Parts: sequence; structure tokens; C-alpha cells
Amino acid sequence: MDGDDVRRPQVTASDQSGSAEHAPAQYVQLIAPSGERRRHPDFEPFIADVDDAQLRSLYEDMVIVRRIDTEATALQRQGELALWPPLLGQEAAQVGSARTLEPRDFVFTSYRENAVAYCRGVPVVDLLRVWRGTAQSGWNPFAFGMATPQVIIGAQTLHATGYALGMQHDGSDAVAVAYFGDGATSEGDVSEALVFAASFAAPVVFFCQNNQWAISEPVRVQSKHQLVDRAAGFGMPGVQVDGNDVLAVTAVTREALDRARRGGGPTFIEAVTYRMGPHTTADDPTRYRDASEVAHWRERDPIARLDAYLRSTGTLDDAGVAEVAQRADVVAAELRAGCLAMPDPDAAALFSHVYSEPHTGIDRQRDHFQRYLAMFEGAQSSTDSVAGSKVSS
Amino acid sequence: MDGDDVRRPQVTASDQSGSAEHAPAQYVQLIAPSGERRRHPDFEPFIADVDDAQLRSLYEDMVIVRRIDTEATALQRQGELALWPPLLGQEAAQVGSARTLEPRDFVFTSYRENAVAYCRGVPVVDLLRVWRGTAQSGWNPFAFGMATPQVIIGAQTLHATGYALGMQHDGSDAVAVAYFGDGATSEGDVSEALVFAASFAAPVVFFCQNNQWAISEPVRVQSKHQLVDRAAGFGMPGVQVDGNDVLAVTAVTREALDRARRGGGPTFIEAVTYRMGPHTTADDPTRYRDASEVAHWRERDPIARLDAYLRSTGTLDDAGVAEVAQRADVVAAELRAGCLAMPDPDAAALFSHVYSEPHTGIDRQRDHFQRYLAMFEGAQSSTDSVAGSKVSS
Amino acid sequence: MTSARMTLGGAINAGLRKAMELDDRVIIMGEDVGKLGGVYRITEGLQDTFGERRVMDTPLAESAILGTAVGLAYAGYRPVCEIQFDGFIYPAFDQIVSQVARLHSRTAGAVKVPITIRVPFGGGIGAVEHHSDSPEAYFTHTSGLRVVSVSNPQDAYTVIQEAIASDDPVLYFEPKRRYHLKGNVELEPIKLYPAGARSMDSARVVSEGRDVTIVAYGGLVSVAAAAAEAAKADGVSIEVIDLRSLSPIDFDTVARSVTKTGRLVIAHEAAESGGLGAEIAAGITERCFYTLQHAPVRVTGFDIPFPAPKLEKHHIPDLDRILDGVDRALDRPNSLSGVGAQT
Amino acid sequence: MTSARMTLGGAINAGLRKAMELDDRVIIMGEDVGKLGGVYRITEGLQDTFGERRVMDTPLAESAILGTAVGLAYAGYRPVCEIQFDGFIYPAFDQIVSQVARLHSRTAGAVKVPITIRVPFGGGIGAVEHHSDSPEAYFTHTSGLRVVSVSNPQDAYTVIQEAIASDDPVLYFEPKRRYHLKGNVELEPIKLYPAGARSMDSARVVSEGRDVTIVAYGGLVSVAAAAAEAAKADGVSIEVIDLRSLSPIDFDTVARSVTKTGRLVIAHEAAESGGLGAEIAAGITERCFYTLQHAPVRVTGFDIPFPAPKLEKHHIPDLDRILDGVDRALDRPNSLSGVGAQT
Ligand SMILES: Cc1ncc(C[n+]2csc(CCOP(=O)(O)OP(=O)(O)O)c2C)c(N)n1
Ligand SMILES: Cc1ncc(C[n+]2csc(CCOP(=O)(O)OP(=O)(O)O)c2C)c(N)n1
Ligand SMILES: [Mg+2]
Ligand SMILES: [Mg+2]
Repeated sequence: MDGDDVRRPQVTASDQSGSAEHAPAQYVQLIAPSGERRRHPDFEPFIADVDDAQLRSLYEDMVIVRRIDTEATALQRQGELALWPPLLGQEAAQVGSARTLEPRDFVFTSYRENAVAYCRGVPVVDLLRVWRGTAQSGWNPFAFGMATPQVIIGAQTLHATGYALGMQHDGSDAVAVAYFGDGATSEGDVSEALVFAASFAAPVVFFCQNNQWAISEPVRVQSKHQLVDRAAGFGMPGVQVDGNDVLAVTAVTREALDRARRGGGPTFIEAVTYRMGPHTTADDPTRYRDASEVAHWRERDPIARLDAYLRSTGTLDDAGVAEVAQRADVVAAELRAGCLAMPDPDAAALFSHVYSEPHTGIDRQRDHFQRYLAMFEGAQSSTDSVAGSKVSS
Repeated sequence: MDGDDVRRPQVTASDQSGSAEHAPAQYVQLIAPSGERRRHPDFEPFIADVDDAQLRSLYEDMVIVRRIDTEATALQRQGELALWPPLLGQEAAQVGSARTLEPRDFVFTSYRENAVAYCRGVPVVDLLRVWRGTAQSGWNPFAFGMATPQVIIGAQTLHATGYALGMQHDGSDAVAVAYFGDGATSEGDVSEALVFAASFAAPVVFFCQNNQWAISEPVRVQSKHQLVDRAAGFGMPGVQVDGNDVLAVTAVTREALDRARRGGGPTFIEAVTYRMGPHTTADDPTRYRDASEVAHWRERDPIARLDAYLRSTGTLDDAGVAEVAQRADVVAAELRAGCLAMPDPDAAALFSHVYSEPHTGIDRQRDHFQRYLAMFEGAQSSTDSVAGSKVSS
Repeated sequence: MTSARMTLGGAINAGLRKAMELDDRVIIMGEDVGKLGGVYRITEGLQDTFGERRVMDTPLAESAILGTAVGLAYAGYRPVCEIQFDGFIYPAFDQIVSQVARLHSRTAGAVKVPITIRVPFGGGIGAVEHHSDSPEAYFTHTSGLRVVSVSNPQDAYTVIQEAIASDDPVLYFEPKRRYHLKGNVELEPIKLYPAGARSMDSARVVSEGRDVTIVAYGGLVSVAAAAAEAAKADGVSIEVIDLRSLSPIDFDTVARSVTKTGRLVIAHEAAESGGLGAEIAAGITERCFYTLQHAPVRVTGFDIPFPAPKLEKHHIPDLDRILDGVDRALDRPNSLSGVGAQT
Repeated sequence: MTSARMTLGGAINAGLRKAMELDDRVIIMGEDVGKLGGVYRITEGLQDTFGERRVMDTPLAESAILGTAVGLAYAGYRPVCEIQFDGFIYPAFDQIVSQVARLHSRTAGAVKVPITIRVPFGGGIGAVEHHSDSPEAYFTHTSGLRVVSVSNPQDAYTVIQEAIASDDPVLYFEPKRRYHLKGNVELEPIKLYPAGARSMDSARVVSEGRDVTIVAYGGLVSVAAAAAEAAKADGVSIEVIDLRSLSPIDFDTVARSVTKTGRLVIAHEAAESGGLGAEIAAGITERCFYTLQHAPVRVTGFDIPFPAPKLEKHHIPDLDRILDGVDRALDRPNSLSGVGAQT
């Protein structure tokens, strides 16, 4: 019923052409929007161990990351953050995939994967640093097995592929995971990453969140075809999953990780989901999309469906929901407090890490800048017009 | 029989993976290496009008372009050209496709498509200009509906796509054709061209000559999969053709052109062929490939097979072969004479076309350079040591 | 001759509209330029007027935007490509440097490349990484390109039209933090080469002065003008020049000024090393060696990747840093007083 | 301490081999670098010794070569990427400028990026388009990168090892027309920072002189040296400096020389506008304003795309053009004698 109704990318005339036949990729859904459990013979084994307690824990994470998202959006509205890219609607895709990873795996994401970072153990305040503008990275990538957000669309897919080559060279069974959007699939870098990964059978999972939009452009601008079809063309397995179904996302990610660990090479996952909010807090999506579309997807909300399923199995009730909400509020409070307490960076930081070894050019500019700053010390009492005007600029 | 034996790219384990099924693209062959005619229900209609006279004319072009190639290689060995990129073995792919085009179509190629240029009507001497080093382009693109050779691998596929968009805007039924190699398929630009072409249903044909090698790298370095499979992933029809079968190449190109003219959008053609010679005259292929491989392909020679077929239909005999060879010798002689007579460019050309409108920076440098050159006029009689030494540098 | 008060961003929009009205071969392409009208709304309303064919929302791939623009140029079009932010021009670098810049030269003039590349550039808006770059020097070092920047609504309106009408490829750098700067714009038709001198070819003397010349462009022109204002109180007379054309540089105008003042300060946000300031300093030293009273002074961004938003105020030259540079040029007490020339 | 006579290309090969022997985290990647040993055979024999894992023939995609190198750096490797020719580095520009150069800074030092990018560069070999570029100034303007070039076998051998051992990303420009230049190479182990001064950080005084300083790098060093030789007959004493480090520039060494000579000529093949010569001229004018007797003179390629092979002899500075530049610096009769400074 409504499970089949999840919006998938349009298929156009070019599909029907006789000379380019190809079987449609499979679409994996294990919990329908109604909360009803579906069976999928290929993927059932991968979630055989996922019991209701685990699902409840996934539910909790999804609620918390949504709460973080709401709080961060509020902080932005209140002027405490310069910008924020909401993940509203993509909680299942991010939590479902990230929670399947091992600590030794390494994740390379774009800017919207705050739930992934949360699942990797990144302290919530660290999520805000770049958006508050105090740093270009919120955390040390090696502390959490996760690179900090990549702004250049698609660039991180190559980094993930290279990291995977490193794991392969090391003889490790660790896997690299690249998160990217539907828009990113058009960038040359992403195609090149698929080429390299396939060529070297690199242990990397390409996790594409097709949230239907790249700022104001619907996915059909990028592709008339289903994005998952790219996979076969580049010589790797591809799977399309209901990205709002945390259980299905868990299953397909595990399958892909499993293949990569066993030396079976890369996998392309298309998680079909929806960006319920604006592109960022600077965006006004009413300019380019209909309320009806948003309403359509609201009925497929990833949290609501897990709520329904867990209630149907007796794992969750109103009291449980309230309890989780309360925990989420605690996290949100921590986030807010941390945000407001975040110190501004020191001007000295400007020159600190441009190079890792001494650099005469940097040394000279640092020295000149310090002399410049020194001019303003005690400027109040100075009669020098230049120094005296610093306040006015 | 041996038709099936034409080497196709290897298919690896990732194909067998359950989660990325896709039907193999079709492989079109109409004349087997033995010269035997094969029927292909889908493509027969596209060559219904190709009679033996036309095939003989294709044969003649193929012989001539090979003769040009041999002569140019000889000119390079004799020091008359700096470099030459032989097309030996790829005559059917190039002649078969280029001869199907209309004058109003526009072709964007790489550096190896000298046969395409010949078929577009480019005077043979013009083929040599860039290789002799007298110019960066051998001809005016608009005179022949063909851009001059592109050295940056893959870049021209975007130009073709953009040109096709222009034709679409114009309401013209002209088509753009991009020629590129197997190696080029790895470049981001080529994937981006496929994305744009599919997104806008641009009237462009992507003609990939998979000649098995990118300098020293076999095609399996680029892709474990068949290159034609890329097409479906990007949302366009793809067809794999025996690139050494001029009739089959004609058929698939016509089908693709036909689709494009009717508004059906882009097509990806993989012409499976072989680079029988070195990458360029500077290359020594014995360093990286076995003689047995070359021998294998020599049995699939595009001219030999057409020769066999035409003899089997009584269209060609020894006298005919000799006659064509003689015509080819005439072209070769013209090529050689034109090469030797080619004037060196004038130093003034340095500044002529950097901009199309006046430019103060260029004007100044041109002026200074002319003053500099003027110093050497009558230098012999000059006692100025600087000017006097010009001969020694 | 009508005139109107508009913002710098609005003036670009008006100029684009005018160019599209006058020549139906002008087409706009880029990410989010159509329905949304661009993230800065610079193309707002144009798709409504001119349709999806002429204002094209493209897939997300900058190399393809420029590469297909080259093909469109072959087909006789005049594409205006928007690069959404400065930091996203690099994926298109190959197509710009190896194709856009060279095609006319490569084909001995057979193929014209009237492509305009619009690039919002520079910092000052507190943006995350890759949204505040000043990449102009990469392009001014690239033969075959023209590079311009604008600092006020009038030039924005005029120069965008001139750039589009030019048969050469033009990089048009928009100081994004001045999009809201308001000014009066004369809406007269542009004078096209060779009919008259184009604004895009020449530097503009913003304010005359006797003691020091400040050369700036884009977002720093108004800071330089403010510096000139502030210095007056101090008895220092500054001539401010808005470069407008970054390549080629209008050395005549700058040299004329320096011949008068004998002192030169160059300000830009881009890194000092290899920035436009180096070329201006070198070129003016060549032309004015005997009139220069002090080495040209560069007041620029540091040789660091553009820093985090909370630090950008230190990185971008402001009024005080420019005035300190003026003091250096004038051999007045300044931040480097007493520092040996060679450190 | 052994020494051996080898070509510049052979010395790079030997240096690569040494680096791979000493550190198994060093891996080589690029197009045709493995089985073929590179189109210039610079990596010849390395795949035989170190295997396909450490000497990787990659698919044909420069952005991916650099992008995967970044990932390998995350994984603790020290990738040495070969860009087959100068003109093919532009597709990798985004990864170099936005990732390689910024990752250390972005992550406040958490991620080291010890990537070496080998680039055969420059003209003089009669090659077709895109095979003779001199793109170094794009990278010297990019904060976060180190840029070096070598002119002789000894430096080639030493500096490639230093570059690989450096924890910073290094662009290593190889003057391809000097690959066959022979010289003696001391094969002593390199001194690593901080143990001793690296060759890659400092300019080298090739020959001492009193009257003029010529600064060159890469393929033009031997031309500058020949000019110094030729000028002797004329009674002119030239000090030749091989820059080696293009970023940062060893201004101390250059300034020391110019303080002595008072005259500076800078030679490079890249276009004049925005080339390295502009930075050197500006930087030296800042440091030596009062000792300079003449404006720094630039002898460079023209502001044109690299021309067709039959024209390159005019474009690339040769002995005569450099000597003409020397005459300009010395205020002796020269090609611009009588030309007003401001034209
Ligand atoms: C190379 C590059 N080009 C353009 C942009 C501007 N930009 C930021 S986000 C975005 C859309 C990305 O869409 P998608 O990949 O679907 O990710 P989503 O935002 O939906 O998560 C664009 C065009 C960029 N950041 N990088
Ligand atoms: C962007 C770029 N990278 C590298 C090269 C160097 N190069 C020239 S030809 C070639 C191989 C091309 O192989 P393919 O696309 O299969 O074409 P073929 O030579 O077989 O016709 C390479 C790597 C180039 N010209 N451009
Ligand atoms: Mg999206
Ligand atoms: Mg090939």
C-alpha cells in the first residue's frame, strides 16, 4: 500500500529506448510509513539481530538529533549561529547508516550530516563551531573516525576512496564511508570517485542521500534517471533504500560494509529521503516548492513511522516517548549552553596551522601583524590618529 | 564464430553481485572479421540503403586514411613532424561514424581522429599543422563543422554537449558528436557531459572509441566493467558496436543521430576497437603489451574484413584494390608535398589572436618585442655584444 | 536619459535584463539561477521574463557549466555563467584556463568566446569556508581572459553589459558584501567598443589627492574612500583609484596618479604573495621608478586560507590597516616603524 | 659518501627510490607511472621493485589522483602524485587549492598532508598545446602549499626527498627540457627538518657577481648562468641565484645580493602579468628600495597562451633576452632605450 507510494525519481522516455535496457535496481523497505513491517528476503539476514531494544535506541537517537537540529535552528534565528543546515527528515538515513559503523571505520561527509557526527560520538557543541564561525573544523577527525564537514560538493567522495585505498594497503578491514547528496552526483569528482573505487575494488561505501533537492533544484535537474543506476554503470552494486526507514537503511548499510570488509569492493547506496526544511537557515523553500510536496513527505516522516512500529510491538508508549523527549531536551540544553559559552578564537590562531613546519613568509606576516596590533595597545591615551581610529572601523 | 571472439572488456565479480543486476548492453556486429555478413534485426533498417558502391566508397576512405597515417608516421620519423598520433586499426570506427554525419552537424574530437577530419573535408595538409608545430589549430572549425583536436582529455565532450544545447535552442535538427577514448571515460568532464546531456535531452552523440589502451594503461585500469554500461546509469541509451566493422558503426551512428534529430536526446556509443600502433610516435608499446595481443587484433583488421566482404559480393578485386591504393598514394604525395612546403609562422603571430578586441597589455608587449627584434636588424655590422650574440642562443 | 536608485546587486540584475533584451543570444546558466533567481537573487525575475531556455538551472557541476558554455559559444551564443560563490570556481578552472582563455588564440581568431563568468567574491559576510575567497589573481595571470570588478551600482550596471557585449571572455567579480550598497544609476545605453571607451577597460579616479595614491577594487574601494576621508582630518590628501579592470590593468591611470603623489598603497583581500598588488607594485615601479618616494605598499589579506568568520575582521584590510599602509608610504610613524627593511 | 654522475631525470628517479626505501608509507600514483615508468621514465623500475600497491597506475583523472591522495594522507600515507604534464594539473586545481592546501589549516593541524605533486613543466621541447605550461604562480599564490623547482641533478635528488619528507604539501616543478642535463650527485642522506637547513627552503647562489643579480629557477637557471658567462667578456659581473623555493621565496638571499648589486633581473617562462617575477620585484622593492639603482627588470614569457612550437623560441627567454634585460637594469643601451618609462 502506501509503502510503494514513496516518491522515487522519475523515469523518462530514455528508459524505454530499446538499446539501453537495464533492470531496475531493487528498492528496500522494511518498515512502511504506516509502521507496518515488510519482509525483504535478501536483506532480512542483515538485521536478524536487531531487536526491539535496538530499534528503540535508534528511535532515541533520531529524536535527539532532531532536537539538536531544532535547537540549532533556534540558535541561528536568535543570532547565535551564522547559519545552520537542517537535517529535518533525514534522521533515519543518517542514524541508520552511521550506527552500523565500527569505530575503526572512517566517515567523510558533507555539511548536513550532523546526525552522523552525533552517532560517531562527536560532542554536540562541536557540531556548532563552524556555524558559529569560531573555527573551520569542529573536531579532530581522528578522535571520532570522521572528517569534519566538507563544503565543496562531492570532494569528500574522493577522500573516502583514497582512505579506503589506504585501508586496503594496510590490510585492514576498516571501511570508508562517503556521504553526499543528490546534487553532488553531478560533480565530476563523484564520478571519478566511483571510477577509482571500482578500479581498485576499494572498501568504500557511497551513501547518497537523495533528499530530492539541491538548494532550489529538484533532483530531476541532475538526473532524469534513478541515481542508484549510476552504480552498475561504474561497475559496482547499487541499492536503493527507503531512506526514511531506519531498519532498511541499517540492513543495506550492513550489507555494503560486509562486502567491503570481505574485499568485495565498493557499493553505492541511494537513500531516498526528503529535506523537510530549508536548504539552510538562509533559504526560503517556499520560493521553489509546493506545500503539497512537503505534506506528502510529512506523512512519511522517519520518526513517526518508527514510533508507530515500536508502539505496535509494545516497545514504546506515551511514557517512553516523553522520556526520550526529555533526554533530548537535556542534550538541547547542553548544546545551547555550550554554544553561548563558546569563546571567540584568538587572533594569533590566524597563522598557527597554515603549515606544519616553519615558514618564513608566515613568520614575517605574523610578526608584522603583532606589531600592528601592538600599536593599539593603550590607544586610548595615544594621540596618533591611525591607532586611535581602530574602534571606528 | 570468430565474430563473437572480439575482445570485450572484462566483466568481474561485482557483476555477479545480486544487488546490482543489469542487463548487458547489446553488441552490434554486421560484418564478421571473416568478412561474413551478420544480420541484426534492430539495426538492419538503418543500413538498408547502404549498397555495395557505398561500402566500396567507405573502403576507399579507410584505405586512404590509413595511407595518410602511414605517411605522417614516416614524416615524423624523418623529422618533418614533431609528433604523430596514429589511428592505425581505428579506421572503421572513425570513417563509419563520420561518414554518416551531415554537413550541418558539428564534431568535437580528441587528437587521434584524423580520419574523422578527413571525412569532414579537412584538407589533408591541415591535419599536419599542429604536429609540425606551425599552429595550435589546423583549420577553421566552422569551415568543416569540426573543432580542431582537443588535447585535454575529455574536455571536448562538454563542448559538444553545449553545442548541442545551442542547436536545441535554435530549433535546429543538427547534432553534435563527441569523440573520445576509453581512458577519457574516467575524467570528471566526461561524466559531467553525460549528466548535462541527459538532463537537457541534448542532441549529442557520445562516440567512445575503446581502443583498449590509454597510453600504457589497459582499459581495465579505467573500468572493470564495459564502458557502454555507463550510458544507462546516466539515463541514456548505450550501444556497444564492433568498432572494426564499418557497416555496424554506420548503423549504430545513424540510429543515434536519428534519435537526436527527432528530439530523443543523447546516445552513448562504445566502439570496441584497437590501437594497433603506438600511442604516438614517441611511444614504445612493446614496453607494456604483448605481441600476441596485437596479433589477435590484426586478425580483426577493419580494412581486411571489408576487403573480404566486398570480394565476396564481387564488388572488389585485385585491380580495384590496386586502384584504391594508387589513389591513396596520390593523397599521401599531396600530404608530403604540403608538409614540406608549409611555411613557418611569423613571430608577429604571437600576439595576434590572444584577444579579439584591443588590449593594452598585449599592445605594449608587442611593441616591446618589435623593438627587441629591431635591435638585431643589421646586427652583423653592430658592435653591440648583446645584439651580436643573437645567433648563438 | 533616465536614472534610478538601486543596490549594486539590483544594478547587476538590471544590467543582465537589459543585455538579454537587446540580444537574444545572451543566455544565463548556473546553479539555482532560474526559479530561485540565485542565492543572492541577482538573476531574480529573469527566468519569468525570458523562460527556462534562456535562464537555465543547470546540474550541479561547475566544469560542465563552463564547458557547455564553450560549446554554446561555438554555436553563436553569449553565455553568462554564474559561479555561486568564489570558492566554487576551482572545479571549472581547467575549462576556464585551458579552453575559455585559449580557444580564440588556438583557432587564430576563428572561434570567439564571448562568455561572461559572474563570480560573487570576497569576505566580510561571516560565511563558512569556501564562501569568501578572492581568486582573481589566478585569472589575471591567465592570458586570454579579461578580468573586471565593480564597486558601485553604476559600474555594476554598465560593466556587466559591457562584459556580455565583449567578444572576449570576461571574469566579472562581484563584491558580495556590497550587494546592498545603494547608488544612483544612469540607465543610458552602454557605449560599445569601438564606439567609445568602455568603463570596463579603464580605472576610475574615485577622489583626487596629492600625497598618496590608493589603488583598490571591488569591496575595498569604499574602505579606501573612507580612509581618504579620515586622512583629510590629518592633513593627508589621498587619491583613490578604483581599478575596475584587473586584467589588463589600466597602468596609465595609476602611473599618472603616482607621478603626482610619488606614493602608492595597494589594497586587496586576496593573499599578498602573488596577489594583484604584486603586479601593480612591479608595474608601477617599472613605470615610475624615479618619481616613487617610497616602495609601493601592499595592504592585503595574509598568506593564509581565508580564516573562520570570527577572525575575518583581522584578515580583511580595514580602514585602520589601510591608514597604517598610508603612513608607511608617507614614512610617518606606523606599525613597522623601526623594523629593518629586510625582515 | 658516494657520488654518481646522473641526469636530472635520473636523479629524481634515484631520489624517489631512496624515499621509498626509507619509508614504506611513501607511495607513487599517477597515469602511466607504473609499468611504463612514466612518459619521461622518471618512475622507471620503481614498480618492479616496490610493486603495484606502492607504484599505482591510476585511472585517467587528475582530480581523483589528488583527491584520493588526500584520503591516503588521512590514512597516514605520503603520496607522491605525478601530473603527466603541466597543462594537465588544472583538472586537479580544486582538490589542490581547496583541499590539499587547506586541510591542515582547516583542522587546526590535526590532519597532516604530506603530499608531493610532481609536475614536469615549461617549454623548450617543441610540444603540442598544453604540454609546455608554467603554472607555478597559481600555486605560489595559494596559501598552504610549498612550491619548489630544481635546475640540476644534485638539487633534483635532494629536494625530491626533502619534499616527500616534508609534512606540508609540496609542488615539485621539474624543468622537463633539462631532464637530460648531467651532473654529479652526492648521494648522502638528506638532512631533515629540524636537523638542518633543507635545500628546498633556500635559494642557491649559482655564481657570484657585483653588478647585477639575476634570479631564475628551473629550466632558465642554466640560461642565466650562460648569460653571466657571456657578460663577463663585456666586463659585466652577474650574480645568478637559483630560487629553488618558489614559495616561500628566500627573500633574504635575494635581498642580500641586490643590496650588493643594486640591480635585479628576474627571468621566468610564465607570463609576465602576475607571474613570480611580480612578487619578487615587489618584495625586493619593499626590502631594497634605497639600494636599488633601477626598477627590477622582468624577462619573461609574454602574456599569451604558450604558442605553437615553431614560435616558442621567441616566447621563452633566451640568452639574448636575458642580456637585454641586464642592459636595461644597468641603464646601458637596450631594446627599450628611448622608450618612455610609462608606455
Ligand atoms: C563545488 C560546489 N558548488 C556549489 C556549491 C553550492 N552549494 C552548496 S549546497 C548545494 C546543493 C547541494 O545539494 P545536494 O548535493 O543534494 O545536498 P543537500 O544540500 O541536499 O544535502 C550547492 C549547489 C558548493 N558548496 N560546492
Ligand atoms: C587532462 C589530461 N590528462 C592527461 C593527458 C595525457 N594523455 C594524453 S593521451 C592519454 C591517454 C588517452 O587515452 P584514451 O582516452 O583511451 O585515448 P587514446 O589515446 O587511446 O585515443 C593521456 C593520459 C592529457 N592529454 N590530458
Ligand atoms: Mg539534496
Ligand atoms: Mg584509448
